Amino acid sequence: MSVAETIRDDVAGERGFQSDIPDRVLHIDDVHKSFAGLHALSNVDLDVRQGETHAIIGPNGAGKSTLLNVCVGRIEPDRGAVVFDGDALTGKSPHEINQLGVARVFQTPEVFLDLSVLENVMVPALSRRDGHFKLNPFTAFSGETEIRDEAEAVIADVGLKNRIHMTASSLSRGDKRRLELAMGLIQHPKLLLLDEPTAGMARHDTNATIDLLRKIKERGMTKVIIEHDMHVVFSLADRISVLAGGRIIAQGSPEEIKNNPKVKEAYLGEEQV
Amino acid sequence: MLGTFSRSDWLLLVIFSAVVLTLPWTLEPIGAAYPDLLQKFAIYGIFAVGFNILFGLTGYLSFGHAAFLGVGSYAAVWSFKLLTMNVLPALALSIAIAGVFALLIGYISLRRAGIYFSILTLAFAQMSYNLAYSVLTPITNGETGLQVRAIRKSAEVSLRDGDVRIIDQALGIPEVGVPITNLFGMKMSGYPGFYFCAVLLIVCFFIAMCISRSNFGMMLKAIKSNQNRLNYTGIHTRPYLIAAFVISGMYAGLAGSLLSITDPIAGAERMQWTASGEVVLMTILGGAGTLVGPVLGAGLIKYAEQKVSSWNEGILHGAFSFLPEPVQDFVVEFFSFFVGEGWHLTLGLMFMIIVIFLPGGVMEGFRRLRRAFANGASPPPRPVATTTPIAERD
Amino acid sequence: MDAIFLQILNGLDKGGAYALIALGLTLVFGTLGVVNFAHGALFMLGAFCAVTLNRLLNISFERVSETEKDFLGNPRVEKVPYIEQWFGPDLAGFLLDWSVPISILLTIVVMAVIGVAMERGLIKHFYKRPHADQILVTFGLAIVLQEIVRHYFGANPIPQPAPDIVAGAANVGSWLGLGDNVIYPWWRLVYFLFSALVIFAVFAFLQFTTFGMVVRAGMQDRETVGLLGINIQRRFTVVFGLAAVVAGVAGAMYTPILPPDYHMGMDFLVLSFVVVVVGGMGSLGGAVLAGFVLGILQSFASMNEIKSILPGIDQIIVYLVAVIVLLTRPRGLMGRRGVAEE
Amino acid sequence: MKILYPNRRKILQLGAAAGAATLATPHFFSRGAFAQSMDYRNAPTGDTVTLGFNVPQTGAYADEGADELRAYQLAVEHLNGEGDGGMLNTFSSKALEGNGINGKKVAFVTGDTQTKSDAARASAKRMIENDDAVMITGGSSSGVAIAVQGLCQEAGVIFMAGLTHSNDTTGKDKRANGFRHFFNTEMTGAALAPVLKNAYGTDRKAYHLTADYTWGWSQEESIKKYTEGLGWETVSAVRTPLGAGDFSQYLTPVLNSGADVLVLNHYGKDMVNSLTQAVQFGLRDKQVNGKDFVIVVPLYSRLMAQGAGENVKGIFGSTNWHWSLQDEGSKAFVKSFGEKYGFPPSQAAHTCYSQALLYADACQRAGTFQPSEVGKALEGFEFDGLGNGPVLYRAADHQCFKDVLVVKGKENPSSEFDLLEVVEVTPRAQVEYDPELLGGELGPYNDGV
Repeated sequence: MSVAETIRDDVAGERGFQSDIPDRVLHIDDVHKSFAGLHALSNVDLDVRQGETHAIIGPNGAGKSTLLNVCVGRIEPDRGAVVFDGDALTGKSPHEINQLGVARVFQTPEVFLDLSVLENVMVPALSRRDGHFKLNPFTAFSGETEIRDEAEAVIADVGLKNRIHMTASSLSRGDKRRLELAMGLIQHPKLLLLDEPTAGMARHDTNATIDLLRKIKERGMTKVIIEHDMHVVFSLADRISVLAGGRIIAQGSPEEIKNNPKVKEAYLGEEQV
Repeated sequence: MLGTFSRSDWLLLVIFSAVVLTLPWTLEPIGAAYPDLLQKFAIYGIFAVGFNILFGLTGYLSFGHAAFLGVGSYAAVWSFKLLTMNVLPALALSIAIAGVFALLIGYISLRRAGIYFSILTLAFAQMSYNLAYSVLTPITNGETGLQVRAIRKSAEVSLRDGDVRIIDQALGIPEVGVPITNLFGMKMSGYPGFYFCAVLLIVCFFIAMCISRSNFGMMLKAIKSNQNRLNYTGIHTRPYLIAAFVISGMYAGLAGSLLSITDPIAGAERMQWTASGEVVLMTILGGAGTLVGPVLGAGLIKYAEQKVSSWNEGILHGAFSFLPEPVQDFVVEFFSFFVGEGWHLTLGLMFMIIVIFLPGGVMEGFRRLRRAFANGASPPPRPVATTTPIAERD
Repeated sequence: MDAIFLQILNGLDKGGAYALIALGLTLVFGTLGVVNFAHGALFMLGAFCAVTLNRLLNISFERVSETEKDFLGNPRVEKVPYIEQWFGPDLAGFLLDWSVPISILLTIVVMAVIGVAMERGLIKHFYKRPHADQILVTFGLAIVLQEIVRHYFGANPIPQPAPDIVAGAANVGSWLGLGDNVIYPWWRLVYFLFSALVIFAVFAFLQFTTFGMVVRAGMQDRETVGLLGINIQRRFTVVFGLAAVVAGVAGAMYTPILPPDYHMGMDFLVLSFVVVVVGGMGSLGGAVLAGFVLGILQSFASMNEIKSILPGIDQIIVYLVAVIVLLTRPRGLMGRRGVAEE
Repeated sequence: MKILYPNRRKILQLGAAAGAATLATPHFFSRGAFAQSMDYRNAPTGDTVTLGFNVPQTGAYADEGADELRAYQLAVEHLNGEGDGGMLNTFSSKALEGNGINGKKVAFVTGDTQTKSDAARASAKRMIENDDAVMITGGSSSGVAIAVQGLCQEAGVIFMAGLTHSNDTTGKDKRANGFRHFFNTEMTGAALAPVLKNAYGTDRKAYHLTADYTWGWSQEESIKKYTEGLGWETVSAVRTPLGAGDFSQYLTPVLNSGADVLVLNHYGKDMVNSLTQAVQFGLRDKQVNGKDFVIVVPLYSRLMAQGAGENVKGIFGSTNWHWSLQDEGSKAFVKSFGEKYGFPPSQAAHTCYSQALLYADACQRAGTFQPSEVGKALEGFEFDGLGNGPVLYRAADHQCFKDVLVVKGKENPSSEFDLLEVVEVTPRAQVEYDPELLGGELGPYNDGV
C-alpha cells in the first residue's frame, strides 16, 4: 500500500493531474515501452475509478493492446508502473495479477479448445475459489455443484446455454468470444479488461453483448474496454481515453471526446464517429 | 469423491478389474498365460498409466521416465539387501525415492516446455543410465545388475556381494541360499506375484481415474489445451506440472519396484532411452489421454517382445501344417520375415499403421468400431484439426 | 600442448559429423515442422549406399581354383569381379580402392529418391499432426528401414576401407612445427574438410538462391509464406530430399571411420537430437555451432587429466552441457522464441 | 514345433467344446506349481524333451546369436539321429545313441535376449514357465549370462552358458545350476602373456583402453596381472563408454603417452571400431622407444573381426576355438556345419554346440533330467573329442578347463573367413587356477520343487 501511496503522491504532485482520486482502482503511471526503437507507449498515465467503464480507443497501432498487455503482465514496461488497488502489477506474473482480481478477455479467443463450454467456465471459477495452486487430485470435478450452478448461470447470461456441453473447438468464432466473456465474468474480478469484446460479431450479437455488459455494470464491476466500434464505446463508457502513437491525447467523458478536435484529427478517415 | 463417480465410471472400473484378474484364463488361447508375461503386462501397465498422467493429461512428453523405473528397481533391491525380503518396505522405499528423484528432475526440467522439456528429461535419464552402467557400479553393480545375495559372512564382503537384511535377521527368519521375495511369507514369484501386481494395477488405475476426474486433472487437461490462457486465469501452472510429474514418477518407481519384487535383479538398461521410448510408444499406441489405452499398449508391446520374437520357423511350419507343402513353405517364408528375429519389423510396422490410420491409438479403433455398430454405417471421419470448421453464426 | 591440439582436431572432426546430421534434422524441423526420428536411419542408409556400391563393384563370376582348397577341403571357388574382366585389374583396382568417395554420387541419387518418396508418401500427411504422432510414425519407419537393411546385410559391421592414399595418418605436427607425435588420420582430415564443404554449400544454397530465400522465409514464418501463393508443398519436398541427401553423404563418408551396421542410425539419433536442441530448434547456424561445441567438449572431457578429477564425465558431458545450455538459454544457443515450445 | 501346437489345439477346443470345464482351468491348476508328483521342475511327460535356446536375435550381437542358433539346430539334429552326427562321432563319451536324450526326442524353443539382462530373463522365464523348457542355454555377453544363470538357479533348471568370457560367470556369480564351457579373462591372460613375451619382449609399456563395464574391467585386470608379471609396465588404463562409436578422443592420448603397446579390452562393435580407428591413427606403423608399436586384442571373435577387415592383420589375441583346427572333433564339426550352412562356424557356435552335447550326454549318463543329478554327472567330467583336446568340467566352479588358443590376424587370408591363424595352443595346465581365486559360492542345486 505504501509504495502505491508514494507513487500516487509523486505523480499527483509532479503533474498536478487530477490530483487525488479517492476511488481510483487502476493507476497507470508514466509507462514507456518500445520495441526495437519503436515507441509503442510513451508517457502513458491513466486512472480508472471504482465502478466505472473506461474505454480506450485509438486508431490501429496506437498501442492499445500493448497497454493491456502491460497491465496483465504479459509485457514488462521499460519504465513506469501499473498499480492496482494498492498493489504494483509490474513485475508480477500473469497468474498473480489475476489472483489480485484483474481478469482479461482476449481479443482473439483464447479458450481451452479441448474442453467443453461448461469446463471452460468452471476452470476460472475454481481458480477464483482455490487460488493459484491447490493439490486436490481426489476432489471430483463433477462434485463441484455450486460452481457448476454458477457457471451455468453465467453461460446462460452470455447466451451459450444450449451449447453448454459442446467442445469449445466446435464453437463458432462469435460463440468463442461469448465464452471468453463468460470466463472473465465468472471470476467476479475487481477489474475486467476487455479487448474488443464485440469484434467480428454480428450487429444483434453486439447489442446483446452491450446489454450484458450494462447488466454487469449494475453489479459494480470496474471495466476497461478497448474497442473499435464507437457504437459500443458510446453505449457503455463512462469515460474515454484516446491513444494515438503511443500517447494519450485526450481523456474525458464521452461527450468531451466526441467534440475533441485532436481526436477527430487522429481518427480522420479511419472511423466514423 | 467416490460418490461422484458416474455409473459408467464404476462400470469401467469393475470391468477393468474383472478383465485383469481373469487374464490367466483369457490369455490362455494366445499362449500368453504364464506368470512372467502376465506380471510384465501388469507392471508395464502401471508404468504406462502413470506416464499417461503426465503425457496424456498435460501433453508434456517426457523422454526420461525410465530413470524413475530404474531408480525404483534399485531402491527395491537395496531394500531386500539391507532390510528385509518382505516387499512392503521395498514398495514404500521405491515410491518415495522415485518421487524425490522425480521432484528434482521435474523441478529443473519443467522450467522449459515442448521439445526442450523432452530433451532435458532425456538428458537426465541418459546421464543416470551412463553413470549407473559405469562409475556408479558400487551402488548399481553395473552391467551385471544388482542382485539379492546370501547374508554376508563378514563385514569385509562388500554389500554388493553379501547382504545384511537387518529386519529379517532381527526377526530370526531362517534363510537357505538366496531367499525369495515375499509378502508376509507368501512367495512373490509366479502367480501370487502376478496377482499382487494385478491388484496394484487396479489400485493405480483407480487412482489415475480419480485424478483424471478431479479438479487437479481438469487443470492438467487445461494445461494441455492452452497453458497460456490458464496463466491468465490465475492458475500457476508449474506446481501443477511438477505435481503431475512427481505422481507419474512415483508410478514409474512403483513399476520398477514390482519388477524387482517379481524378479529381484535391477539392471542399468532399464534406464536407457529406449526404455523411456518404450513407454511413450505404449501410451501413444494404446491411446494417449485415455485410461485404458496405455494398459493395452503396454500389453501389445510386451506380447510382441515376448511371444512374436519366439515364433521360429519350426513353429510356423506347425501352425501352417494344414496347408499343402509348397504353399506352406511360401507362407512360412513370408511370415518368418515378421516373426522370430524379425519381430522388430512387426513392431515398427504396427507403430506406423496405427498412427497413420488410427491417430488416437487402439482406443480410437474401438471408438470407431462402436460408432460403426451404433450407426450401422461406416464411421464418420474424425476431425483431426482443432480449428473451427463452422462459419460465423447468424 | 600437443594433446590439446589433437583433442581440438578430434572435436572438429566429431563436430563435423554431428553438425552434418543435425543440419538436416533442423532443416526439416524448421521448414516442415516435423520431428523426424527416422533421420538417423537416413544416415545409416547413406552409409549402406557406400556398402552397396562396393558390393556392386564386386559382382563376380566364379572360377574353380586349380590349386587352392576351401575350408571344407573342396576345390576353392574363386570370385573374379566382372569389372576386373571388363576394365582390367588396374582400373578395377582403382575403382574398388576409391569406392567410398565414388559412392557419394550414388548416395546423392539414392538418398534424393528416398527422401522425396518418404516426404510424398508419408511425412506430408503429418505436417499438421501433433509431434507425438510424428515421433511415433517416424520411429516406426526407422525400425522398418533398419530391419530391411539387416535382412540384406546382416547385423555385423561391414568394413569399408578408405582409399589407400589416405588410409594412413598424416604427420600434422611437422606441418605446424609441433612434435612428431602429432599425427592424425588422413581420412579424418578429409572428413572434416568434406563436412565443412557440405555445410558451406547448404548455407550458400539457402543464402543465395531464390529457392533458399523462400525456405528461409518459411523457417521464419510458415503461414505467411503459404499465403504468398508460393507453392510451398513442392519446396517442402525438395527440402526433405536435401536433408536426406546431406544425412546420406554424411553417412557414406563416415564408413571408413565407423564400419557401418544396421543399428548405427539409432546410435546417432539421440545425440543428433541433443545437438539440434542445444543449437536451438529450427536454427541452422545453431545446429552447426552446437555440433562443433559438443564435439570439442566431448573430446576434452575424455582426457585422462579431466577424467581423473571427474570420473565418468566423458559419459555424460553431452547431456550435462545440454542441461546447462537449456537452463541458461531457454531456446538453445540460437533458437527463436515460440518454436517447438507448445 | 512346440508353442503353437497346444495353443492352436486350444483355439479349436474353444470353438468346438464351448463351456468345457477343462478349458476354464488355468495353466497353473493343471500342472506345475501344484503338481507334487514330479521331483523336479518341468520334468518332460511326453515323448519329447524341450530345450530353451536363448540367444541375441536383435541388437549388436544378432549375427553371433544367429550363428549360435544354427549350432543349436545342428546339435538337435545330431542328438535326434539326423544328419551326419557331427562331433557325436568324435566325442569321447559314447552314452548318446542318436535317439534323443533318455529316449525322448529333443524339441526346442527359441527366444531373443536382445543382449539385455531384463529381456534375457523375461525370455528365459517364458521358456521355463510357458514352454516347459528343462534347460536354458545361449547368450553372447557376460551380463546376460550372469543374469540368466541367476534366474535358472531360482527357477530350478540347468543353465549352460553360451559365449561369456567374464571371470564372474564362474567366479563371484557362480551358481550350482550354471555351467560354462567357454574360457575366461583369467585364462586369456595366462595364455596370452607368454606369447606376447616371446613376440615383443619383456620391456614394454602398455596402454589399456577398456570398455567401461564389468567384463572390460575383468579383462583389464587379468591382462595387467599377467603382463606386469612379465615385467611390462602399465602406463595408463582408460575406461571408454560402452558403444562409444568414435574412439578418437581416447586414441590420441596414446600417441604422447610413451606407451608402445595398446591393449584393446573391447568386444563386439567396440572392438571393431576401436581397432579400425587405432590402425587409422597409424599406431600399427609407429615406432616408440625404438620398438614397433603393437596392438593387442585379448579376446578375438572371428565373426566380429570380419567387421574390422584388414585391420586385424598381425594382431594377437585369444580365442576359445577356431575352425582351422585340425583335430578330428573340429574337422567333423566344421564339416557338418559347413555343409549345412555354407560357411565355417564361429567360436560362439562351437561353444553352444558343445554345451548342448555335454548337457545331453550328462542327462543320458544320469538317466534323468533332474538338475541336481545332471549337475553331478557334469561335475568333474573329463572328455575329449569336442575340438579342444582333453577337457575337464571342474566340480568346484563348474568351469571347463581346456587348452587356450592364441591367435594372430592372418597376413594373407585366403577367404573372408580365414582371418585368424593359430599361433599357439596354450596347454591346459598353464591356464588352470585355484577356484578360490575368483571367490563366489556355488550353493546347493535347485530342482525347482
